[in-house]
Amino acid sequence: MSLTVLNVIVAVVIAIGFAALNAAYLVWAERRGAARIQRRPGPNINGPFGLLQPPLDGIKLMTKQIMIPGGADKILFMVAPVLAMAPAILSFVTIPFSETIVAHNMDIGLLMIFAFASMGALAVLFAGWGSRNKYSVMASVRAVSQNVSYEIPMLITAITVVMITGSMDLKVITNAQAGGFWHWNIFPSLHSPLMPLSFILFFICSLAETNRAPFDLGEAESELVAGFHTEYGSMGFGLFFMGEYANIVIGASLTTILFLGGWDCPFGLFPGVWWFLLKIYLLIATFIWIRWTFPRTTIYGLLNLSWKILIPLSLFNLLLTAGLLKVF
Amino acid sequence: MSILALYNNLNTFLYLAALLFGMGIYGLVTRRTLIGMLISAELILAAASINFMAFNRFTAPDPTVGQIFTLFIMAIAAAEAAIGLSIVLAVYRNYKSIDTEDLVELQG
Amino acid sequence: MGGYFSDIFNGSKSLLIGMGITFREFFKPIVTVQYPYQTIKMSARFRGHIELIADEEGKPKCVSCGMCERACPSGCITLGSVSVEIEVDGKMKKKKVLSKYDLDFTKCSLCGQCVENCNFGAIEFSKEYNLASSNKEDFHFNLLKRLEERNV
Amino acid sequence: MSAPIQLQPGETFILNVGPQHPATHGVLRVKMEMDGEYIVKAETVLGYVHRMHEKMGENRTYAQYLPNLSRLDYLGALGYTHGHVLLIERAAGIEVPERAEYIRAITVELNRLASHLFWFGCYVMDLGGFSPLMYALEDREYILDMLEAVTGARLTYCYYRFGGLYNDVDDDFIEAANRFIPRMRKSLKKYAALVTGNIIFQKRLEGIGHISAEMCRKYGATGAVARGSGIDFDVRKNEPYSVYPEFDFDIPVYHECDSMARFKVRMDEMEQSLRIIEQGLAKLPGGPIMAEKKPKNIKLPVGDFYQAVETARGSFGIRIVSDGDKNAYRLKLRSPTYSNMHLFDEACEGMMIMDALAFMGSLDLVIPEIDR
Amino acid sequence: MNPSMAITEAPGLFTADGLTGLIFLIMMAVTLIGGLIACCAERLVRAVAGLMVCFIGVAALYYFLNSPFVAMMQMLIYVGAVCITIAFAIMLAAPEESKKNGPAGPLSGPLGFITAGIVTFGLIVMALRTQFPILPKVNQGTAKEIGIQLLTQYSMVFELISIVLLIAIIGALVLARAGRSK
Amino acid sequence: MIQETTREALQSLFAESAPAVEVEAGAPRGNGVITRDYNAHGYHLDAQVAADQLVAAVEIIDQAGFFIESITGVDWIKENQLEVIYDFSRYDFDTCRVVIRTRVPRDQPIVPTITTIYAGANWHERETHDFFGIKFAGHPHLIPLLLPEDADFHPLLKDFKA
Repeated sequence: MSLTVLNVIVAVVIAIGFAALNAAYLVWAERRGAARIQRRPGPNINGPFGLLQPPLDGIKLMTKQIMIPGGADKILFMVAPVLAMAPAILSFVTIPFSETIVAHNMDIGLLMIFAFASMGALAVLFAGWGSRNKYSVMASVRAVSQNVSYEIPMLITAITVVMITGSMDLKVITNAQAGGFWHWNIFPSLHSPLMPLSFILFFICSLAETNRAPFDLGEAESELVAGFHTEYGSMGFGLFFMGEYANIVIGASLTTILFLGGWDCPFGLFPGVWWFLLKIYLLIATFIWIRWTFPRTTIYGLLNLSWKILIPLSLFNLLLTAGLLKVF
Repeated sequence: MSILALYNNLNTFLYLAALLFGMGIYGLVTRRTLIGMLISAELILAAASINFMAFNRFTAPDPTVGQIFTLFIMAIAAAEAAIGLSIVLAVYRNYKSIDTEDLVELQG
Repeated sequence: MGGYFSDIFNGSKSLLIGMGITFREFFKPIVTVQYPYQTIKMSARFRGHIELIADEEGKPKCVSCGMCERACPSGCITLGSVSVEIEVDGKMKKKKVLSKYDLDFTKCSLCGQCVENCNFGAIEFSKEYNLASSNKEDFHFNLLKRLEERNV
Repeated sequence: MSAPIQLQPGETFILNVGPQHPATHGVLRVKMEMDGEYIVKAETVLGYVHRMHEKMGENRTYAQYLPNLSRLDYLGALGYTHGHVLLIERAAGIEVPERAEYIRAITVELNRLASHLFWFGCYVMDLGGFSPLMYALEDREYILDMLEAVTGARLTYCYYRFGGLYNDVDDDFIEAANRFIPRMRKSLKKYAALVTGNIIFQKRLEGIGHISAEMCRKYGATGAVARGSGIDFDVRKNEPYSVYPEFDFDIPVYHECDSMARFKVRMDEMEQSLRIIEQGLAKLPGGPIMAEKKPKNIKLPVGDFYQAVETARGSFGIRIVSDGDKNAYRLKLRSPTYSNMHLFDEACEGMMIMDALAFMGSLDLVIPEIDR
Repeated sequence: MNPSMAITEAPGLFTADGLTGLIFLIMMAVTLIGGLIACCAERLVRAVAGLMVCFIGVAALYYFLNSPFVAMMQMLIYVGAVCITIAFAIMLAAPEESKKNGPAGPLSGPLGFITAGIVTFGLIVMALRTQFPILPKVNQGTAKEIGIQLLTQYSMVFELISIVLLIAIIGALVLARAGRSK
Repeated sequence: MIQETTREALQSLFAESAPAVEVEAGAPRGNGVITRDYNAHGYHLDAQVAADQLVAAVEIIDQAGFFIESITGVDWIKENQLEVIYDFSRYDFDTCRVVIRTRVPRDQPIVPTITTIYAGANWHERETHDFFGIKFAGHPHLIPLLLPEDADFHPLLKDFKA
């Protein structure tokens, strides 16, 4: 216990800063990237390349009046954005950015991230219910059923990796993949020949868990106006937004650690935090790229994908890996 | 004894668990709706789990036993929640109410 | 079972094709115009609001016949004229002179009937399009005044 | 049949989709009785942008009424104006020069293409894909630039006149149009790969929004809605007007009766429009663009006249009951979307809301045209 | 006073131990407040929110009891699954919030309070009076050891629990589908 | 082809002696079927029926496989009559446009509904009710469609003052 508590507090402060910065500049990157895909410039007026846009947007959000719709459950309405943001930030505590840069390495780090991630669904549920808006309620029910059903294949896939490594410690998992990209979990190994598949499964699940297009059923703007945050303005909306982007960063980090070797260099040389950041931002760029390419799925299509394709495949992969681990 | 060292004391946890248990009992008696009762039952289970964990930490020779039992309680609680809530939904569909007073027909 | 896997395969393939298209688009040049900073020159036939055409002396060509006023479906043109006596070829002659030409642009639907119906070629379309204001009065144009301002 | 919605407490709830809703593209309101995400009953509420165009037709001269026609459907304005001028020419017996008719056909088809492109982009955006809208708008800009250079406006054209055209096309236009056709063909291929072939898109449209041919007949659905239900109906072929008999083009028909069929019909129609434009540009004759004998103030003979044209959204009909005056005694506009939208109430029952909105998008609604 | 592992000298507030103690106090308060909301809130959704808060507090207490694994499982299962299921059920079964969820009758409030008070008091007294023996630890109780124990000594129970869960899933499905016509 | 058969079918509604010819232009015509010059008028058959024959006439049209184009009204204030015009057309290439019209007195404008035959007549009838105040007997939901919900005026009547 002892010193770690102080550590954790410092880490949380840093994590909040990191998450906020990430959220702000990922929005910028997303807008610029989407604009390029659509052949327009994107935000480019404020500052060089529009780099001052995110802080100005933040100031705008913070100076806006907080509106609470009449008949809403005020407490839930106010608590939900915080609840969406807090677990995402807490998850940063245990993510190892490099051998040394980690706030508090836990031997059950992976489990912790999943535990905190599961709280996000409740935030969405409370937000939708608290807003007392039919669109919000429908959206939150959708978002939660989506989160719950994608948590299962995600966990199963993560367990496959855990079985190979024999640890839930993110540092141990990373170190097991050290020494060149051919050691990474994404590539098939003797024990788990279907590893590329599980990478894709995990990636799809993290898309769905973070409510990103094409799985953004919770905020399907053409059907449910803005989904569960229809009624949110000012910083309430800002917190949801930050939470979403923080979740994206965590999803990308987790994918990097589990499958892409964390801070490991692809050629086995000079491992370091830069490799980690490079990998997660490449993954995030893919997130953005996917979002601006595909239309949205339907809720039943989404659930079918999870229950009929992802879960059987991930279970099969789990069994195969378990069997091969026993045999070899 | 300092108040800041309470976390290292078995009795703290036992009192806490007792209070939670009491809250659960109070809720169970006073709640009118099935879901409210279920919530109270979850509180009672949580109190029991805390006791298990506290004894596990302070007195038991094998500190895995209490944890394992807590895990079992969790599994049972999850199963109970799933079954209980689907019963609630089934009741709701038939009686359009989850208020226990409206469900007297269920007796016998 | 075969259908199950071929569905997954074909589906994934179509997704990759789509991503390939957006990837290529990413590197193509920007096609938009940065509107307030850059503007486009309007085509020669662009129908903006109307303006009076001046003759050689800088006076409006309009003889205030009222054809445009009558042709306008929305009734947004108001003409006014005064009779003055001017000397033409040594004779005093009465002539109608345009004293007022108001365009209520709030009602105008830019159909161009006024220009088409003008037998004297006295009005034309302007090429202005960034007309935005929060004040309704800004769209009540006094075309005579605008003509004078242009002449200066 | 839309009987009034009566709420049964506890079981269902009412969801107001619109009048301000991102999926309704304007101010349409659909009162939906929902059971969870399923629609039990829907009732469309219209009239939020009603402007009484028909009354305006009664107190304006025929020429003054021309700009009104382009306000019906802001995306495919030329088709509606075409109907009006054709009706007046038919009733007043005005001979239109061939060049004018060819230019009309070319511009109408360009406008149809622009309208379909905009619909395509918005439809994909309804389904959550944003980028195709931008690509479609880029292609549409070329059309609007061309049309602006000819007509002087980008949306509300008011280009046709009784007996001809407002002004002639120049070589720049023909050159631009000729450049545009191969470009558009390439774009259509891109759309096919990016959107039509996309598995998510297919899953969202296939089997959604089934409209049988019989239902089309009962509701009077026309345009792509009818053609997506296997009905081989296009006014350009069935009741040829203008110079359409001169052109070689096909009517795309799909028999699946679902949203995907309607989508494909419109995508194929773009291809057919390109063919018409290509032929029109090749065949474009010289000569005047305005009828020689044309009365200054048009008065129609006493009687009842009707003209149907195929606009981007379906069969647009205009009826003038004339008492011999210089404005109509009664002017009726039969807008295609009005009938197409009417289907929605019945067809969406039992659908999930997101399917219903995907289905609504496939009807290609332009609300001002419904409300008139 | 129990002769449990009492620390003799009081830690200062700004030492690491002191901070740990402070956080423990906060978490204890969180647990109790959450529990109070869960059993007394008028609206059921708020009761679930209270339950969630209470569970988060309990998870933190587990962490203080040297079992981070169980703490995380508590979060995952109770907060992430049970609370969400309950909230879902509330949305499906109790759409109108205005209906009062307070005490069932005029007597049930005081009655419940007395019952709960007696039980709590009894438990506390028992805890006070009992001398708990302290035995030397045989292992650390880490996740790995829990896993080994689960699959060796408690494998039977483990299997039974999984069957119970399976039956619960099937039963829930059957019950939930029974009334659905579509 | 269909033109003749439909004409014959519609003709059967009228007594043999009914005049099937148009009287002077402008004057109210009698009930009967007229074949119009398509090139001048834009439709082929023009049948005027009495209000109580309407449903029978529309049934004939429905049997023949026509689709409904529109329903509208005309206010003949001089004759103190309101006319309801039904437009029908065909999907196939055997082009035939049929116009069915009926006239009712202005002070008692009641016409039977055809929503039972053509479900799509619903909105058209509501719209005609909005604009002219013509009541469609048996219509399931005759409330204002395009006008405001509480509208009690009928803007297309010739004596309507805005």
